[in-house]
Amino acid sequence: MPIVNMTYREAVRATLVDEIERDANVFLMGEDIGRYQGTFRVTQGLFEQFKEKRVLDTPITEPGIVGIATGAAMTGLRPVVEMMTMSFSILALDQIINHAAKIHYMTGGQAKCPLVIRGPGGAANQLSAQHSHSMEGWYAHCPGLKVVAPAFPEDAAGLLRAAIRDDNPVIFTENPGVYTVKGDINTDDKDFVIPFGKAKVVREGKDITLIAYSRMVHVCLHAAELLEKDGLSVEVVDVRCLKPLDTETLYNSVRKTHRAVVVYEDWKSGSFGAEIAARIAEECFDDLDAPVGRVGGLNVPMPYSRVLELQCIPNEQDVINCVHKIG
Amino acid sequence: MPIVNMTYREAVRATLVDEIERDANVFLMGEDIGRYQGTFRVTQGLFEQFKEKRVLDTPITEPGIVGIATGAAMTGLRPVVEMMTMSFSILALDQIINHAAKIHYMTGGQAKCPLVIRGPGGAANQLSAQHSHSMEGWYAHCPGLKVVAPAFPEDAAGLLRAAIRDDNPVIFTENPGVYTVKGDINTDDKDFVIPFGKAKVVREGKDITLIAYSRMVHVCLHAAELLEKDGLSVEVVDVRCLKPLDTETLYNSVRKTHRAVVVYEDWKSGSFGAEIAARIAEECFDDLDAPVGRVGGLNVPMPYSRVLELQCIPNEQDVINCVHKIG
Amino acid sequence: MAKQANLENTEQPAHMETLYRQMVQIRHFENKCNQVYRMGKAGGYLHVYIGMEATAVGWLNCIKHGWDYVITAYRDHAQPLILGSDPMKLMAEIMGRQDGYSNGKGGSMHIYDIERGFFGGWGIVGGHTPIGAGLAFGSKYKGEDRVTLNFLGDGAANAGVFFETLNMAALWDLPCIFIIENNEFAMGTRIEYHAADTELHKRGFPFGMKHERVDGMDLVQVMKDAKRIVDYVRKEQKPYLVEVMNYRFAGHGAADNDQSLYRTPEELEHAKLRDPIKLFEKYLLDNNLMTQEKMEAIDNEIEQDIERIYEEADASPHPPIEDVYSHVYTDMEPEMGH
Amino acid sequence: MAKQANLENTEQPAHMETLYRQMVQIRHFENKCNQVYRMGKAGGYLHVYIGMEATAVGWLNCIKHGWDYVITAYRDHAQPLILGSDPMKLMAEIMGRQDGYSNGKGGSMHIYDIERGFFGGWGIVGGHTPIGAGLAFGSKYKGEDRVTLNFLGDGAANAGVFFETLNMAALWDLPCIFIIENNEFAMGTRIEYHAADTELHKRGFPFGMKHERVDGMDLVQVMKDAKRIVDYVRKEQKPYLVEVMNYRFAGHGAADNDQSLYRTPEELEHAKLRDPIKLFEKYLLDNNLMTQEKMEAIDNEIEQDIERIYEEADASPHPPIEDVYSHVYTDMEPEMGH
Ligand SMILES: Cc1ncc(C[n+]2csc(CCOP(=O)(O)OP(=O)(O)O)c2C)c(N)n1
Ligand SMILES: Cc1ncc(C[n+]2csc(CCOP(=O)(O)OP(=O)(O)O)c2C)c(N)n1
Ligand SMILES: [Mg+2]
Ligand SMILES: [Mg+2]
Repeated sequence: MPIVNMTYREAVRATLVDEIERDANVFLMGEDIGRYQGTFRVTQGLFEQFKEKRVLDTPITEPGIVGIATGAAMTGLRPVVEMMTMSFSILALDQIINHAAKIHYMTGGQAKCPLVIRGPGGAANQLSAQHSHSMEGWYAHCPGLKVVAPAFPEDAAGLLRAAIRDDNPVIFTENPGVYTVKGDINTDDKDFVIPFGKAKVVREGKDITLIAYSRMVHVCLHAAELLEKDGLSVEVVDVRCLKPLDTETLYNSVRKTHRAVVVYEDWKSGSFGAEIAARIAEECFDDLDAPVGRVGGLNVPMPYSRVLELQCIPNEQDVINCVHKIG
Repeated sequence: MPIVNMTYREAVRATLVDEIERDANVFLMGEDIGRYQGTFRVTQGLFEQFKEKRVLDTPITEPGIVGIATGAAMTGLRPVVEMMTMSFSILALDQIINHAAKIHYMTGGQAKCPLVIRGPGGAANQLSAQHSHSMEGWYAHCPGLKVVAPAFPEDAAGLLRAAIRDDNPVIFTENPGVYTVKGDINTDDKDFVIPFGKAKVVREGKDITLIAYSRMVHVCLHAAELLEKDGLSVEVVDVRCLKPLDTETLYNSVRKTHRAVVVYEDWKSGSFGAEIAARIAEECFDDLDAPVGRVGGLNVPMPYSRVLELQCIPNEQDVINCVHKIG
Repeated sequence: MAKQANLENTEQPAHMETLYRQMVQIRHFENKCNQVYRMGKAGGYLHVYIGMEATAVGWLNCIKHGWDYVITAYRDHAQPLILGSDPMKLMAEIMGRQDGYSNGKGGSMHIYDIERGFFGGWGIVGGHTPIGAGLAFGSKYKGEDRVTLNFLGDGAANAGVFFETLNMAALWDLPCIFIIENNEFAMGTRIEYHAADTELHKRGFPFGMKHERVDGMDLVQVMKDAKRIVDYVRKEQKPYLVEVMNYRFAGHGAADNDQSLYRTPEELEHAKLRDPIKLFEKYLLDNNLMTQEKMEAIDNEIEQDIERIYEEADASPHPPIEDVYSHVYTDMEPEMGH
Repeated sequence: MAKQANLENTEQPAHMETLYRQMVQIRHFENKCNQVYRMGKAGGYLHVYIGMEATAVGWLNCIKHGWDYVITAYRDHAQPLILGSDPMKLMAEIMGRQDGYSNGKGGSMHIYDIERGFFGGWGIVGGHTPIGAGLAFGSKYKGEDRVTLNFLGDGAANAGVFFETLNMAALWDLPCIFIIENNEFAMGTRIEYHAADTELHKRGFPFGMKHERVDGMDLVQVMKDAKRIVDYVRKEQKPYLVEVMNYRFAGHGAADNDQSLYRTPEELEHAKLRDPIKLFEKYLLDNNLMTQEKMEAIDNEIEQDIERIYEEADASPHPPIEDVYSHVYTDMEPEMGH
């Protein structure tokens, strides 16, 4: 087995290549993904390799792009649309949640919409208020969509492949901060698929459970190490897939540790982290020794100043503080 | 004091009239609000009374409308934009949450955006999948916005007046089902303002707290009556304002009753009701005798069939079932 | 009033009868829908095509059924009828019943018959226009010679996403015909109050897209234009923008009960002088293609037929309650319960 | 290459010097910004105006400062410089400091100087264009004779909301000049790959809006066109669409470090033959309005000035941490904490 150590970015790219090669109906479209190689370089080299038909540069018109991809998907194609950043998907929300997500239902099952929308979500580095949105919680709220937010290269590969092969619209959220995370991938396994709806215990522990997805998993893992030095045994669960949500794995962990903190980058109030916390609080009511803690992004538009921006994005210390707070 | 008994619709209309008369900078814009008198007839008669300058019919271009209103607001006007239904505001989300809501912050306080966006949110009667959205939870998630969802005519009047006089963008959600609710209004009090961020105990009780806003308050009140026949004393708290959220009133009630159920029409999973539940579960951890229950809309696109639609929208029985479930 | 057009001699009387039957069927079907709505047997928003029949009948008879694609907004009963969909399943859908095309989940605004190439049936003004271009994208990608008819209203022709779509359709040479049905009103707003320039076909100009304004009331003329343009688009595999001038005789929707807010009775009467059915009848009579008696017989037959269809649809059960969860996803159930 | 224009004899040398100083100031300021970015003293996305100077200098010198409104996208350093904003506060904002126009909350893409009529400074491509029309709506509503300059890029000229805005601006006669700066690229995508027809001024046509293409490199010509059009719009209180042909010499943003992906060095060299500063210098020399020595002196002076400005800005503290919560609302704090 040729195990290759590669970055998250490379894992996404390699999976795109595999799927383009495997299925003539798979193609990519998006802004600057072709000739310009992608703003975050995820699609680097793909235009040269597959030409315009499979790697299509578009105008900067997100609603129209998603609509065209949706129609194409209804004819049996499998478009993979890159959002340069997920913040720009806000422009296409009507197309995504009010059209693509509802087609199967409104047609009573006559039509399918195998569409993937992927791109970096969340804050990068001083991209300011309009470019730093975490959108995954909104998508996870919408029936008809599946939503994944992997934290590791291997999960990115397995879940992206699942997304492209899925017959439903799937939101695949990356994060600028995870692109350089490295991991081992078996590049020979062209059918390596991770099924949706399976959370993963990425670190075992017995005193408290940290629950996160995407980049915040890494923050939690680091916080867990630091907390261990204080004598706390911390379990970390990577949600991986927000919709469908694997509550069983979460509940099982909480039933073991009796304490939980949910960590996410999105604005703290009204995010999907609240949903996770509410479910745990409800379903594990008798198992909990402390209230379910939450660590989220500050409830403010993202400021430009790096000093202020760093205030907004949850870090290890914020997680540790919350762990201590809930006691 | 000339107390007039009027409908919610009339209360909204009367307040619009008052504010247009009071402040030359206040004007209305929206689709079919003028010559056609408004799809839900909220603006009936206003075009004749105030003419095109103050009651402006627009093309069906929600993003552009909100953008123009935002620019106008930055010059000191106070636009009140009607969304024919809040479902259509999805098209304007980028303008609302990524522009209007962030102006004050991005300008470091240099500019203000006194903008009101109002209209019916939620399901009416068989409007199907694309026209039945509850948007208030999404707006309440966004820093920079204030969000109100009154259930009674008097609250509609007092909170709409507050919204129009507010220097921040305010989302004012009505609901097709509350337009005919009646209540008493003192029409002489041209400065009747209800401050934002005050929830209201609309029925006192001691065994359990039902928490809701907009039309679901009425469902809860009815459920409370039915539960009382079973010997349960039910308190109902009308949230009224989602952002800012008056958690103190909620917590006080829960600390008294030791049980809570949050009721909302929005899709159950990932809604703002989860936020309310999560906060109560966290802050009232030691006060709760049972997990915080939630009753929300089914997690499906709204079906057309009335039989199916009625399945989706929470009703009295759903509330009662949840009350019994949490025990 | 425009001079009436003449079809070529090669047109067959049999075909004429089919066309006539379609026109009359739509009229009766839509009248029945309005009645069904008033009876409380249909709900929500319901929009009929009365007065606009010649547009859909003309255009949809110039494409290859079962091969070409058709998409439109919520005023969507006529198109599937012409494409050969089962009127009973259509009526059942409008009544929210189990035997409807979407088993009652779509309703009047969301009719689909994908097998016959009818892709809906959409409620967001302008929202389906990129999806229609996407259908054309799909057929072009696969190297098929399909044409997509992408209908929208004059009100929808202001929507931003429509312009984005025109640009991409022209940029990528998508075989899509954008058909703006200019019926002079967007709900209760006259075109003068919603469009800065009321010649809507001009919207093709900035994208170098062929564009023109044509008549939508005189079926014979409609078919001449439609045939020419469909042939062009099929052959060239390039987009085209057409503004079809028609008029709706009914209210915006079944719930629009005060038309005096946006038009005078005289205006409506004047428009009815060009009632597409009357115009076509005159053509058939003038050219000895059909007798008055035959027309009356057809009219009666169809009217009764629609009654039977309605009865059948009304006998269809409401969807079973557990259906509410099916078809959210192709392969899994959503989270259940309140 | 276009023939160079001549200004009327009435133009004063003093004014010429102001213009020249602005051109040079922008160039040096922007070079410094790129350097500051490379030094890691600015972050995020930062887009300079190098090569495009004549457009903003020309247009903004034809409006009434402190009265008329200006709005643009994220390539927004030049406009406030011309309007008389404090370059130090500008640089401080770009560096995310307390003394910046938004106290470090906006950054390079979100510059505002509302007092001087500069309304930003926006990051969503096309997103600010209706807001600009709204400024014009505001002034018209109040009966003021202001004009709004609404700048956007060639890439933004495809955005749906821009077309919606054109329609409403024309429908309501808003005194707004839409200025499409066609610099031939949207980030790394050539205009041929993003616009079906590259004559972007045609986008005014479907709305009956006056529209034309003008030069954006030759300052003297720019000012002639700008003056004519601004006067028209102020007087008629109607919108206008202008496509200004210019070119950016720098990368799309400070982080764009592989321009070979979208243009050849030859293409860039060719474009630089019409460097707006060189063109203007030639004009000044040819017409004996300024000497070479004077130009060099000004250039040196400004370069040093920018250094000083940078030093001052760099001395400005980072915003205090508690500032993160201020200005979310005008009158209350958001919910605090993680
Ligand atoms: C985005 C959006 N805004 C508003 C509406 C409400 N609405 C439904 S139909 C309609 C009028 C559309 O007019 P037009 O496009 O001319 O089509 P017609 O009804 O004449 O066929 C409006 C405003 C909607 N469905 N979608
Ligand atoms: C809605 C949206 N999509 C994508 C982007 C990313 N983006 C920023 S600038 C840009 C190119 C815009 O080009 P143009 O409008 O020509 O302006 P220029 O940079 O040439 O001044 C892109 C794609 C964005 N900011 N907003
Ligand atoms: Mg119309
Ligand atoms: Mg450009």
